[in-house]
Amino acid sequence: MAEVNNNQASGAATQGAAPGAGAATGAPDRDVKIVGIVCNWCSYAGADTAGVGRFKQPANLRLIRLPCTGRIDPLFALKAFEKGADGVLISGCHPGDCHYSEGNYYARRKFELAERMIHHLGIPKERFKWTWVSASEGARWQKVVTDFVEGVKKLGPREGKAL
Amino acid sequence: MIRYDAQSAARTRDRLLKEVETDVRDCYQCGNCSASCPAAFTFDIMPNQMMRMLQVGMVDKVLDSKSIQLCIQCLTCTGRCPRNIDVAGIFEDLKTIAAGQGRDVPEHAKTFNEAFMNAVARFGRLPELYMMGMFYLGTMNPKMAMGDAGLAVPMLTKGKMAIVPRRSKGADEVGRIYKKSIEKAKAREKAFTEAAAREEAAAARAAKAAPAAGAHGAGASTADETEVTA
Amino acid sequence: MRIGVFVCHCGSNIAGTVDVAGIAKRALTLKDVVHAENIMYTCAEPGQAAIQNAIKEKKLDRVVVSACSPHMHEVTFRRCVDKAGLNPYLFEMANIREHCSWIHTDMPVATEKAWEIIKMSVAKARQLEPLYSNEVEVNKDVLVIGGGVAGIQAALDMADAGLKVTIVEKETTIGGVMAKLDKTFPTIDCSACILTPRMVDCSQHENITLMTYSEIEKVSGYVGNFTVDIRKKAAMVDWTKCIGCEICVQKCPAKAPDAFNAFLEPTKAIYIPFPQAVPKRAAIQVDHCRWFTQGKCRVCERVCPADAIDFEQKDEIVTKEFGAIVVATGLEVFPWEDYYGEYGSGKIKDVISGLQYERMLNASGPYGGHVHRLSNGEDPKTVVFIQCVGSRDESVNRPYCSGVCCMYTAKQALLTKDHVGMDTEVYVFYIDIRANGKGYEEFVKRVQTEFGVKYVRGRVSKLYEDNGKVMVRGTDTLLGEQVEIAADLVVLATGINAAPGAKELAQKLNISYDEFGFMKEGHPKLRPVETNTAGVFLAGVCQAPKDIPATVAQASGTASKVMGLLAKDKLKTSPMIAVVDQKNCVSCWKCIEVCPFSAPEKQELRDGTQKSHVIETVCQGCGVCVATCPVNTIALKGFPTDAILDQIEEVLQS
Amino acid sequence: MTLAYYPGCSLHKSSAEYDVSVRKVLDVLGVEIKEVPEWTCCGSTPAHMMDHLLAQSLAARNLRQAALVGDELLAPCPSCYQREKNAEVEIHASDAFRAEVNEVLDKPYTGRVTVWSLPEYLMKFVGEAKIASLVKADLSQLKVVPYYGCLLGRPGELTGEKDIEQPMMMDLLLQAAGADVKWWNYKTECCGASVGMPKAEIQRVLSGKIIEQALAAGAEAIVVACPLCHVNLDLKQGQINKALGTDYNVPILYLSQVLGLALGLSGDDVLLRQNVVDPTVLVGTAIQKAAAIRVEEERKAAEKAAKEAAKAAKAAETAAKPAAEPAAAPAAPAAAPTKPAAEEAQP
Repeated sequence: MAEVNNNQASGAATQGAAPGAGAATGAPDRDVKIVGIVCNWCSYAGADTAGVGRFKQPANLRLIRLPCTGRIDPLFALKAFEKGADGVLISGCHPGDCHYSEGNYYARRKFELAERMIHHLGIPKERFKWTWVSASEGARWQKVVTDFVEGVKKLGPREGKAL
Repeated sequence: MIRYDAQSAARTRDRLLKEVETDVRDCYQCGNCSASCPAAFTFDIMPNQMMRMLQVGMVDKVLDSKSIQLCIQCLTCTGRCPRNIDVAGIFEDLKTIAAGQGRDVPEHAKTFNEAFMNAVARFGRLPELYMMGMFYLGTMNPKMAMGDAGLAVPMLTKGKMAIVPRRSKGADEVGRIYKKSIEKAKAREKAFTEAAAREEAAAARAAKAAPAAGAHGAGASTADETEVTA
Repeated sequence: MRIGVFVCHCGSNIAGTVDVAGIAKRALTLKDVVHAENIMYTCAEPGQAAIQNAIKEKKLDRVVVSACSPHMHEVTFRRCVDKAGLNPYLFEMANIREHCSWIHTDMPVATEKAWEIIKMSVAKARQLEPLYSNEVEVNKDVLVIGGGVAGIQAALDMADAGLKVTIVEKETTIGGVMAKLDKTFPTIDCSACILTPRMVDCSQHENITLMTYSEIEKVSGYVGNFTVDIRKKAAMVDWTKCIGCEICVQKCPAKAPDAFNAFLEPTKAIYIPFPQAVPKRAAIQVDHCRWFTQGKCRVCERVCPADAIDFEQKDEIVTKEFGAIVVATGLEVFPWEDYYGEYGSGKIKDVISGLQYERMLNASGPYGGHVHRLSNGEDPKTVVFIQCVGSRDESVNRPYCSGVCCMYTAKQALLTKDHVGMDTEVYVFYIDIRANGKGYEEFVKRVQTEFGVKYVRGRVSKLYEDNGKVMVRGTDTLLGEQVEIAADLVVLATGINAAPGAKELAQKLNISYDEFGFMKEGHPKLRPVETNTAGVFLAGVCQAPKDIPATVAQASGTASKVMGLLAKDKLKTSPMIAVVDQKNCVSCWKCIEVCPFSAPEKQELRDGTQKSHVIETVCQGCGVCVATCPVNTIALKGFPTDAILDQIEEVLQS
Repeated sequence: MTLAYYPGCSLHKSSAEYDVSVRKVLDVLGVEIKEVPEWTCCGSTPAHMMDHLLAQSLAARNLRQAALVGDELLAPCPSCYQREKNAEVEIHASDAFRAEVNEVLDKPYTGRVTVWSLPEYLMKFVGEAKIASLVKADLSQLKVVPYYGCLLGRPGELTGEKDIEQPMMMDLLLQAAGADVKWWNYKTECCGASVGMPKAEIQRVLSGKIIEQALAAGAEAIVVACPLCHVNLDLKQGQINKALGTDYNVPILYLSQVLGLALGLSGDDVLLRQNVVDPTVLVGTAIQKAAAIRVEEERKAAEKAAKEAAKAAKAAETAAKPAAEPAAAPAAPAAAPTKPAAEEAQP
């Protein structure tokens, strides 16, 4: 019988577990708050897949579910920034995979514009991201969220709500 | 009976993740690395067994093995690993660790490397004959030398070898590079081993101190549990 | 307004990392919330009862259940509140499991996040209005895409139940991969003996229409009312005349690759895949036909007794209506030659794929079942099988287990001894043996003991030729030694790829698929044969690699699901669709331009003006028009803009 | 643009024939090169076996020197190529690491030099087409297998080789040069590399296997692009024979030597005499054979053309008699073109 000494291992496991935790408890000043708007069929389901797979993520994201990215009005993002969001993440189905066949194409055009608009309003582009995550891409969702949150954290909380 | 040491396993794993960007936990023991390895027939430990030892923390055994010294860095194992583990990278890193820790490694690999680098450090470029000479002196093994002495004839007649090596410009800088980076390496290893020692001491103390309680496997409690099973 | 909030423990799934009791209490502090409680399992009978009681006793007019993902239980709870007399669309779900408790470990952090998710849901609930769904007629015909064993099984089950079924198959015959197999594990009964009768049943069944040598061109519509364009590829043979006598095949002078026989030997430019083909009809591979490539020949035309050859034939598009679609597109064998240079990239004659070996073993295959070396025709003395070629191998981007290779290799190893003789040396290089089916493990044991097949635990890293033999260089990881075997024949246990074109088809059907092209089921446990598009179902390997028993079982499951759906004469449509407030409509028709389903139409009002109007039964509720309308006069029921804005405010208030 | 050229220690001395033939071939192909000023050893295998920073710094020093010439660096020795490429990739990817390296260097490396191996460079910047168009000598009777060894292809992420098990660069270049290239499945098996000194038996077994496989594939010579492989297969072929009881006498040619010969350079130009296993006889006979075959084919073609001309003439005669003579006249030239056509067929 092999004697097992795995305190370090389990220690490491729990430690590496929740980057969100460290961020929330650790940071002295306000932790960043990020609004996510996702489509019901791909990215929301992708976030579900990530959850089912226990893919740990930072806890700074709050999701709003819409049927399709095509339903998303860029003004939603502006509203979020106006209300003081530190970042806005938008995600839908990969091009070609839209549950409504072409909603995400219309969305893409809008977001490309929105990206510039937001930049012109003096908000660094690192605070706004739109991407595609499919229902089966739990790991990708984890990466998208983690990377984006890390990026926004680097910039820190936005000072003042006004645009 | 072997003793699994998750502590040193975790330590080495993290280090390999940093230095080679590869995780030994990915290995599922298919043995492709061992099958691919052209030098394995001279190894004391098969590459796939090395991966296993790293997984369970038998790090000293690995660092003292002939295998890491006899690896010829042909990268076949890395190229064919179905789990995309950089096996050769791990071997390379372990070899540098062993070197940095000044371990007394088996085979003549160390002698060869040092003969080589000293020659380069001195002349800037590799003076082959000189290096071979130093190497065979280092091995204190005249038989080996004789084995290759035969080569000297064709090499000289074919003008493949200079008897008297010349120092090239930039040799001084090479010398400095060699000196500086080896010092850094030695320092790094020292720091690493000391940190490891501290960690283990701390863990040991914790194991004694804490009572066997707490669900989420806080280090101490599990350590206690294992003592019960042991 | 009277809102009730119900926070689920989900055992420890949520309660383990979220202080459910705490947030239930806090919820009472929210505006309009008159009732809040935490329940061990909200979805369970007592949980649902508690919700229904609260609705009645506390006169709730909005319900927020804070538990798992709406993809999991939204339907459940809509039904639940409906029973209690509350309009099902006055219900909102807060996902604090998949999106919170399962991805965080720190209790305070998770609890705070869960709390905000609930606040957002309550904010949305305030904006909800009662909705009422419509009903549409249901077309009861079913389309089955793919004529392999999965498609055949599903089609027969449904046809027997009285549904009209059309099978669309891209090859000239149905049967799929199973028709190519020699025997099946673990019973060693003959594959053809099981399958061919079923194939014949399909062709003779009054309720089944076969459309072979055809492919799906375009799919539109929605559950109960799909419209599908099917391309009938030109076979250059008039199948109404062709009698499958094979004279043309015998006389055709032009050789062509034989996909059915895994390219072991060539077939003719005009071909019939195999004798038991259904339908047994000839087709011409034009890029190998002398008439099409060189402008001379026409031998087939001369010899055809039925005068069926038609060199002018063109593809034709057939449009059909269906109520449901079953996808059963199956697999393609992993094309190992493009990935395994170390195994010779297919340049070593005596290294063949598992399917090629199947054809070699098959009595009706190109060699009449004679196992031999392709290099010199001799019987092999030593045969080596290599497992996991294109499976569990991230270096070729195939991390998944193909699920069947362990077993078919064991079967082929046994058949080798059977065909060539018990004295044949047979080795199997394996990493792990996956034998988790009924009688599978016992079968593998028989192969190892009774038939003396030698299993070697380790992978093979290199194959190369050496004086007439194929040298197999591997390891025996149990001994920690390298091994080299001089083999006469090497069979690779090639893994499973999704069928070519699977992704494109999935896109036409608007269903999800993974990076390997396997299609995504509605839920791995609860909706294993449904997809996230109502009316589209899955059967067989198109969903994930599986063996014949599992495939057939799934196909029957799918059939019963379709029957369930089509048992109704009318279907309720989702009321969460777009509506135009016509008084502000400026008749710019942008909505008509952008709608993927052409749901908006121009409607003539009494005053003669034209305004936009959304046809309820056509609208799928994506909301593209809503976001496009320049005067914001289109609303998406169930997702009111104010609800979205309120959610945003709620998040950022704190 | 001038190509920075890094010979490295081996080419500089023990593998002069590689160095010289590479320079000559590049000259014929019109590639202008300049040796890296004050280059020093890349560190080779020993350096990265001792310390990572040491290895990358030694390599970085040469990148720094190369930058004085230009941004493209050719390192014909795969071992040097591998070290320099390694440093290039890691340093260009991380400024932090660049800083770490510059700490060790006397003068910092601030450039962005890209490192190329010989086959890689020829494929990317010269191309098979151009080589084929400049071929002078007919090597169609020279049966060879290209031996890539370890470091030209592996690891793919570093070298950009798409198929590390079946690389094709050397095959294609040799085919462009008109050689008879045999397929074998031993292109990338290791020859023993630098372990030849500390652990000779490994190298002898491995190198022996390679020669055996080459012969089995029907080759008469092995083409390499690596001085170390060359030493192991050529210089040490005697030792291999002694150790394995074989009597191999297989010439080991450098890629650049074969290309040079094809491009019309003489055996002396590419220093064939420097090879320990003498290739001159094999190469000589191969070229003679090819010439003989060509002559024979030309003769056949001429005969055939003559016959056809005659036939045509006859046909014309029989066709339009009695007044046949004028008809015959056009028939003959009509047949004539077949002859030069036949000649064109010979490269």
